Amino acid sequence: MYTEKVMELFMNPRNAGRMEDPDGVGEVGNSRCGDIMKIYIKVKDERIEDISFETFGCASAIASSSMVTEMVKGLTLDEALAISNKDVVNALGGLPPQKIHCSLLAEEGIQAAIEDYRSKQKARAEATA
Amino acid sequence: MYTEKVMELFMNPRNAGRMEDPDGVGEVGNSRCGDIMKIYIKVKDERIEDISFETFGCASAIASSSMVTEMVKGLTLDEALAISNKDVVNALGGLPPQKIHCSLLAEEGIQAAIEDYRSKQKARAEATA
Amino acid sequence: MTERYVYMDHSATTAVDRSVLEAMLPFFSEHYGNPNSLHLWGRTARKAVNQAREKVASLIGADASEVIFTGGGSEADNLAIKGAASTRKDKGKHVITTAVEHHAVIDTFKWLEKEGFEVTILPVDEKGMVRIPDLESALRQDTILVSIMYANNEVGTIQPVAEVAKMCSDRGVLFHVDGVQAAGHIPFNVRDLGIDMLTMSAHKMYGPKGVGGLYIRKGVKIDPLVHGGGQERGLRSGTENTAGIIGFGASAELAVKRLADGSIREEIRLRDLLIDSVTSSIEDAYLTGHRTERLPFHASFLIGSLEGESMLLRLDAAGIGASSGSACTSGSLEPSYVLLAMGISHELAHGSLRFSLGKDTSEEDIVYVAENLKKIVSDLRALSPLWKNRG
Amino acid sequence: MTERYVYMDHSATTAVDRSVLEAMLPFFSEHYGNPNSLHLWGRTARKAVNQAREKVASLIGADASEVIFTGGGSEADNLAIKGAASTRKDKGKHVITTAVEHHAVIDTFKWLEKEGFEVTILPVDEKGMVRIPDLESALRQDTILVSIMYANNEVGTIQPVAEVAKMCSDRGVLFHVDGVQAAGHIPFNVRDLGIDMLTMSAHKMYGPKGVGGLYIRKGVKIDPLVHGGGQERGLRSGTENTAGIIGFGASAELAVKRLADGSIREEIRLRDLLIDSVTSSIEDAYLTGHRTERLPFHASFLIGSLEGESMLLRLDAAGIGASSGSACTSGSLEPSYVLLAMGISHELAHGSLRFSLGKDTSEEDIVYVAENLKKIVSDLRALSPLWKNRG
Ligand SMILES: Cc1ncc(COP(=O)(O)O)c(C=O)c1O
Ligand SMILES: Cc1ncc(COP(=O)(O)O)c(C=O)c1O
Repeated sequence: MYTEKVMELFMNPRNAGRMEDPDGVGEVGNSRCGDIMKIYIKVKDERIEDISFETFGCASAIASSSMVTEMVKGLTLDEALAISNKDVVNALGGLPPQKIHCSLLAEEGIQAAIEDYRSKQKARAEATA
Repeated sequence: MYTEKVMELFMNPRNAGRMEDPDGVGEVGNSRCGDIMKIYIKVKDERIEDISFETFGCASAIASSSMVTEMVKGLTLDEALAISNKDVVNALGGLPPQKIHCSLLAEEGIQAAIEDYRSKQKARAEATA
Repeated sequence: MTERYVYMDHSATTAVDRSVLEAMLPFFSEHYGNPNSLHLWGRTARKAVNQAREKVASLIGADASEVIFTGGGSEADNLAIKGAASTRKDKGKHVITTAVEHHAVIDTFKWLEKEGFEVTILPVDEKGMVRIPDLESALRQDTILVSIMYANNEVGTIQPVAEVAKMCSDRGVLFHVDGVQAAGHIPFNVRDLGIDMLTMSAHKMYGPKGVGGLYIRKGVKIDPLVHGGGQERGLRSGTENTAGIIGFGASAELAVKRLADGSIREEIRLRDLLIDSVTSSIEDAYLTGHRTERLPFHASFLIGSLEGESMLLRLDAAGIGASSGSACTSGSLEPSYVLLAMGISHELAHGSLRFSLGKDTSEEDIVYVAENLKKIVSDLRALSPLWKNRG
Repeated sequence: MTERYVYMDHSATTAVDRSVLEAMLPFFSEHYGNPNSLHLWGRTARKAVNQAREKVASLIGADASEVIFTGGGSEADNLAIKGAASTRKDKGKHVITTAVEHHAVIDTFKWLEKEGFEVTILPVDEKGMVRIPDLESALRQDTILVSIMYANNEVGTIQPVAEVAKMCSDRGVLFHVDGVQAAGHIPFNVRDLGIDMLTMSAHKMYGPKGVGGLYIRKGVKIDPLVHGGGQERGLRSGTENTAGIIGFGASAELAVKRLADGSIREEIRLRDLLIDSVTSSIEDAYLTGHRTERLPFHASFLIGSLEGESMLLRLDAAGIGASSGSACTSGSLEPSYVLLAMGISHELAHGSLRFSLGKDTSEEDIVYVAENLKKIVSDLRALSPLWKNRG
C-alpha cells in the first residue's frame, strides 16, 4: 500500500522530535480526525536553519512530515512557502488516495510555522518600534 | 439413495420381459409421468402360476416390479390382492420418500392384471353360457 | 470393480487440475492472512488475490477492476440480476430471460416477479436457441434487463450472444450473460461481444467449487446481495476465499492455454465421435441441442422408450458417470423444463442423457461409453413396455 | 528478517489446521463429484458433506438437519437477518440489534431500514456489553427479530446471550446470534441457550475461508438469499463447496477436542499474561472490553497519544501481525464505531490495537510481542505532539 520511500521515512524519520526554543511553531490537524502535525523551525536570515516535527497519525502522516522537513530545510521562507502537497507526494513516490490529506497537512504545517514565526517577528518589531 | 436390495433387483430383475399368451395383463402409470408398469400373469386354479413384467421408469420402479412379481408368484389371486405397497416397500428395505409411488404402481399393477384376468374369465363364462 | 472408470459429467463439475491445486495449497496453512489486513500475512494474500483477478479478467478480455469474486456461479447470477434490477427499478419494471436458463437465473426471475417486476420468458426453437425476432418484439420502453445464458448446461446449445448484446445496447438495456458453462471452454471477449455482465464459476473449468466470478462492465452500477465489510468493491462482503480465488485464477490461466493450444479441437473431435457412435449404433436415439453451435465438450441425447435414471444407474454400475438433465434436478422425477421448452414430449424427455467430456477424456473412454450405453439400452429396452422394435 | 514471526491476528482469520487440510485434500482432484449427482463421484461427495454437517452440528449441540452451509459468515448473517425479516414482515416491521455488531449485521440492518423496517440499535456499556433492561424496553408488540453477537470481534466482550434468548422467546421474537468469533472457542449449546439462529465461519476456527454455517432451529422459516438449484434445503442454492464444507467439518471436530482438553485454559493464561504485561509495562495503555467476560484468545487495547496504523506497521516490521479495530475497517481512517459506542473518545479510539492469539501461540510469542510493543510505543510517542509524560 505504501511506497518504499514512505516506509523508509516512517521507520526512520528525519528531523523528528520536539525543538527547544523554536522561532516558529505550526500545529495543524486535530486528534479527533486522527492526525496532528506540529512543525518547529529555527530561522536565520529568512532561511529555515533548523526544523523538526512531532506527528500523531498514520505512517503516511509521519513520512509526509519527515519528507517536508527535509525538503524545506535550508530554503528561504518564501521558497518554503512555495512547496505544495503535490511536491511532497511526488517526493514520496506517491500516496494512496485516502492518504493524500496527510501531504496537505505537511504543506499546511510549514505554512503555519512560518506564519507563526512572521507574526512573532512582527510583534517583536512593533514592541521595539 | 437406494437400498442394496433395490439395487440388486434393479441390476438383476427377476421375471422381466413380455409374456406370450398371458391370461391377464395389467398396465398402470403413464409415460408422461415417467412410469409405466405392465404385469403379465398366467393363472391356474386361481393361483398365479407364472408372472412377468415390463417397466418403463426409474430404478425403484423396476425393482418394485421385480419384487412384487416375486412376492405374488404362486399365491392365490385373493392372496395376491392382499399384497400392499407397504409390503413391497418393506421387502425392498425401504424406498426414498419421493419414490414411494413406484411401490404403489406395483400394487396397482398386480390388481389390474388380476382384474383383467377375471373380466376375461367372466366374458368367457358368459360366452359359453 | 469395473473395467474402467469414466467420468463424463464435466458439465456438473470438474476435478481441480493439479496445477490449480498446487497454486492454492500455500494459501491454506502458510499464506493464510486476511487480504484486508495491513501486515505481512495480509499483504501476501492481497497480492495473490489481485493476481488471480488479473488472470480471470484476461480470460474474458476484461479489466481486473471489472471482475468481482463471489461464492459461486449461482450467487453471481443472483447478484447480477437482483443487483441490476434494484438499481434500475425506477427506470422500469420489465425484465426478460429465456425458458432454458439455469435454475439460478430462472428462479431469480421468479423471485423478481413476486417482488413486482414484470417478467417475459422467451421461448426457444427445437435446438434450444433463442430467436432474435422474439427478443426484438419482447423489448419494451420499460425493459431494464435481459439475461440470456451463453451456453446451455443441459443441451449444450450456444446462444447468439453478440446479436442479443447489439440489440440490447442499441436500446440502452442492460444485458447479463450466464457464462458458467462457456467460460474457459469457448474463446470470447466481453468487450467485443458488448455484454454488460457475465457470470463464471471456477468449478466448471478445473478450478475449485464455491468460488464464482462476475464481470461488471465499467460504469454499470448494481446493488449488493451480501452487505458487510465492503470487500469486492462493496458488492460482495465477507472475508475473501483466498485459496479459492487463487485457484480460480490458476484455472483461468489453464483455460487461456487450452483455448490457444488446440485442446478444444481435440475435444470437439471426441465429442463428435461420441455423438456419431450413439446416434448411429443405437436405434431411436437422438442428439439434443444444436449439432454445431454447441459446447465443445457436450453431448446430450434422448433415448426412446427409456427413463434417464435407470440408464444413469446402469452406467454408474459400469463405472461411467453421466447425468440426466441438470445435476440439480436429477434428484427429482420432473422432466427437464429445458427439453419441454424445446418442444420435446414428456415421454421422450424422460429419456434424456448427458455426457460431458473433460480435458483428460480419451478416445478409449468414448468407445467404452458408447459400447456400454448400447448394451445398457438394449437390456433396459427388453424391460420397457414402450419399446416396440424388438429383434 | 526479524527475529521472530508472530501472527496475533486470529480474530481476522486463522491458518487452516494441518488435520483440516488433510481432510479437504482428497476432495479437490480425486473425490471431486457434485454432491447432487447420482453416480459414484456424486455419492462420495454427498456422504462426506453429510458427515461434515453432523460434525458442525455437534459442535453447537444442534441436529444436522438444522445446519446449512453458506459462502462465509457475512453471507450467513445476511441470510439469517434478511431471510427472517422477509418471512415475518407481515407480523411486524420492528427489528433490534446493537451498536457493536460486525458490519455484516449492522449494514444488513441499515439495508432493512431502507426497505421500510424500523430499526432499534441498542447502546452498550463501557465494556461493550448490552444491558438487558435496554433490550426489554426496546421490545415491542411488532418486534420480529433481534440480532446480537455472541462475542465482539474488536473488544472480545461476550454478550449475555442466554438472557437475551429467554427474553426473546418469552415474547415470541426470533433471536439471531452472530457467533462467528465465539463458535469453536467458547463451549455452548444452541439448545440450552434457546437461540433460533446462529452464524458461524470456518476460517475463524482453523477451517478454510469462504465457508460459513447457519444454524436454523427446527421450525424456523426463512427466505433464501441465493435462488437456484435448491441446495441446502432451498436456502442456499449453488453447487456445494465440498472441500470447504469438509474442511469446516474437520475444524469443528478439532474445536470439540480443543474445548474439552484444557487448551482454552492455556489460551486464557497467555491472554492474561499479555493483558497484564501491556497494561503494567506501558503507561497510558488500557484494556478495551470486559476483563473476564471476553473471548479466551482476545486482548485489545487503547494506547494513549498514538494512532493505530503506525503501531501496526512498526509491529509488522518486527514480524508481528496485529490489527486495529476490525480487519475490514483497517483500510480506513474512521475510528471504530464499536469503541465510540463504548463511550471512548475519538482521540483515544485512534490508538486501538488488537492482539488475538491462536492455538499455536507460545509464551515466548507473548513476551516478544509485549517487549516489542513497549519499545514501539516509546519510539512513536517521542514523535507524538500529544504525549506529555516525557521522561
Ligand atoms: C463477528 C463477526 N461477524 C461476521 C464476520 C464475517 O465473517 P466472514 O468474514 O466469514 O464473512 C466476522 C469476521 O469477519 C466477524 O468477526
Ligand atoms: C448454466 C449454469 N448457470 C449457473 C450454474 C450455477 O453455478 P454454481 O453451481 O457454481 O452455483 C450452473 C451450474 O450449476 C450452470 O450450469
